[in-house]
Amino acid sequence: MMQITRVVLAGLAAAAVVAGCASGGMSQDLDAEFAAMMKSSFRDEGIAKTDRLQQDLAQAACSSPKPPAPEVAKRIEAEAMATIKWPTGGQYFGNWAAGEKLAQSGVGMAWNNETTDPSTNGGQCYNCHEISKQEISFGTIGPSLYHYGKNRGVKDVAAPESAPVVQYTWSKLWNSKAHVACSNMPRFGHMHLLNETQIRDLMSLLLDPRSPVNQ
Amino acid sequence: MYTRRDALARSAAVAGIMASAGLLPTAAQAAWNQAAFEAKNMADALKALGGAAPTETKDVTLTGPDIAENGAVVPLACACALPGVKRLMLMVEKNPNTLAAVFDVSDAVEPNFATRVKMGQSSNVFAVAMMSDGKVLFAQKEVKVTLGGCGG
Amino acid sequence: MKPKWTLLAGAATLVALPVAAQKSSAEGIAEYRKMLEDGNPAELYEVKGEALWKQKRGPKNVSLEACDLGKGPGVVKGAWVELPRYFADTGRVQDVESRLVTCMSTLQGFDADKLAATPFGKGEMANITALATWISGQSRDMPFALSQAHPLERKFYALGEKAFYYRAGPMDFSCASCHGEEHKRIRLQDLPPLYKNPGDGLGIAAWPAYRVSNGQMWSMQLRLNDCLRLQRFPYPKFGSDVTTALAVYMGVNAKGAKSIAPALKR
Amino acid sequence: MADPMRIRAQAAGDKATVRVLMSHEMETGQRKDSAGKPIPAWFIQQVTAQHNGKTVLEAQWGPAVAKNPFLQFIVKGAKAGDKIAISWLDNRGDKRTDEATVT
Repeated sequence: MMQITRVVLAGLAAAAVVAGCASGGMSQDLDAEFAAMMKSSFRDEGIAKTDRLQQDLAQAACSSPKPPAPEVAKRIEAEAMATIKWPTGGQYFGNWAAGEKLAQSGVGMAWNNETTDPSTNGGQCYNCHEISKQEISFGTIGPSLYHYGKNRGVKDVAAPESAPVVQYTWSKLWNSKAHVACSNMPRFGHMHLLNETQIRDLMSLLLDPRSPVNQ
Repeated sequence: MYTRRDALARSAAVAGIMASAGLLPTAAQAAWNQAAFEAKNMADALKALGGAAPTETKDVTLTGPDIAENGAVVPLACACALPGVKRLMLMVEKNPNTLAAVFDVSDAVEPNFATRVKMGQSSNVFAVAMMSDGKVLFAQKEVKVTLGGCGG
Repeated sequence: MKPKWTLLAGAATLVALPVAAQKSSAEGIAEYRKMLEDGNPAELYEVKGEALWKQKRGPKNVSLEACDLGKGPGVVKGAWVELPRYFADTGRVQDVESRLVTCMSTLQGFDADKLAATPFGKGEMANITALATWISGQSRDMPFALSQAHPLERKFYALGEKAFYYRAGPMDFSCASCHGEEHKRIRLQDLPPLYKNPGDGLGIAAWPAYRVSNGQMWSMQLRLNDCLRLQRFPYPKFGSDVTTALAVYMGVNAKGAKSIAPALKR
Repeated sequence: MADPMRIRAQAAGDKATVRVLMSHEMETGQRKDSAGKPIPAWFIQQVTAQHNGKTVLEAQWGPAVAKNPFLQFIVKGAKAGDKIAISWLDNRGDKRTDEATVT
């Protein structure tokens, strides 16, 4: 099961406060009705239980068309940064070909999937990002990652001058909210969507000079 | 104007009439060429259909998309500008079985047919014409099949 | 009706453009969709839905021709582009599918709970989808015009907006993650911006739709169900308030957008 | 019984364009169900078209034809009021015939 500290919100009134919304009588009534609606509208199905609707701080603060207050955003980012698990033995890299396969797959964590074991999940990267030039079917919700390593001057992933971009990329994959509080990108490591081995493979896909991404 | 209601009302009655008149295709008449539909490439499919070695030509046209948003439905059309077309066929090179459809051309129809096929992956597709003089002509094009949606 | 000759016209265009590689992916996809425009298998479901509407069925052996979809008993034309709406007899805001369940239960004697619990594509649920498909087609080219006159309709809009932006689940997704900005896409599929009017025939104005990827007819309930599945949310019950509230939010935002339902989708 | 087809036949000049949608699974036999069991092949093998009772087209299809098949062809000499009938026969022996009037 998930070992994530959740800010369990009894009513959802707290969410509105965090998000910096007005908390007048009307809005509190609506919040209570919204909470009741969500509770009555959903049911458990397979691995997708209703506890998934409980929000943590980042989710609650980013559930509005308005961004959270700057101090809330800072707090989310700081807390997210503190969750980052750096790779065991300082081993940041794996296999870019395995990474490409992960980037292609959008499978995992839905009610029709049998398990929440990350090793069965895809990374969904192409759903939102351009990555290698060979794949013409890519999404645009996130920025293009074509030439990700090359554009950042990575000629040798092990070289000391590569360290900042290597660490940044790992932390972005592990918990995107460490850098942008309301990022659209899932928190792959933090939420147990991908395991360390898989994240290493994605690191290679993005940064390895031999990866098709950097050709 | 022909309405859907007409279609519904007529279809049941018509089925009865045609069945009694022996106009429905029946198993006895079955000309379904199993060997052709089980062939793994164009040459074997043509052999099973009694056709000669094919020649590429501009007189056969194959219409299809360059990119298919989904391989489950790929619109293809085949036509032949020459007289004396006996049969038109659609084939997909990289499908498990190459042959997709065979149309027998009569004097009463134009040698011009459109349908939609499934494609397991990006592949060349062929329109093949068997002529009354025994010649076999074909046209080809590549159709790229893309992955779409969230993929979950 | 004039013949459209879509495929044949397409043939001429293709011959004139031998260098296919110079076409962008977006142009290629647009051409593919154009080729499929004529002959949408959704028509098969419209035929089925119309027959089901008129056929005497259910324990009471009556047709649905007295069903009130909001514009009076039996009025189908224009009903779709005004749904969901408040219904005084049930005291609820209902979309077309939940309203069909009401009519099938009150008029025909079906068990409403059993209907709502039937999986998509099976038994009576497949019939409800076909009925919704036909009903939507009876409002083709009409502009969306949901009512916000009743307080409950306004409340559902507000609840729908909250649901639209609600981030949760293991991937932190909300509806807005994909539909909260303009000109975005997943893979090659354009994502309609649903926080505003996305334009004619986009978003709510395109469903029900025939999905070519799986050869299934998808109602709006199923469209929302699958969006929420891919948001990695738990399972939204059929006809639940969250699905209705989201449809009200999208429908009101889409005011004036012309419906092309039933459409053809990837 | 199989669901009805949708047939449109529109005359232009001395010919008519016929467009047909058929309701059929067109199961390839190559897929597996959720339990991993192969789903048996089930597809239309033969299609026949008649113009005022005379056969004008015979087609053979394999499972690669898409689900809910679409067919378009052009009948010479067909005019408004003529009848176009389409029949299909699948590999299980199921069949269906529908008719439309040329408009």
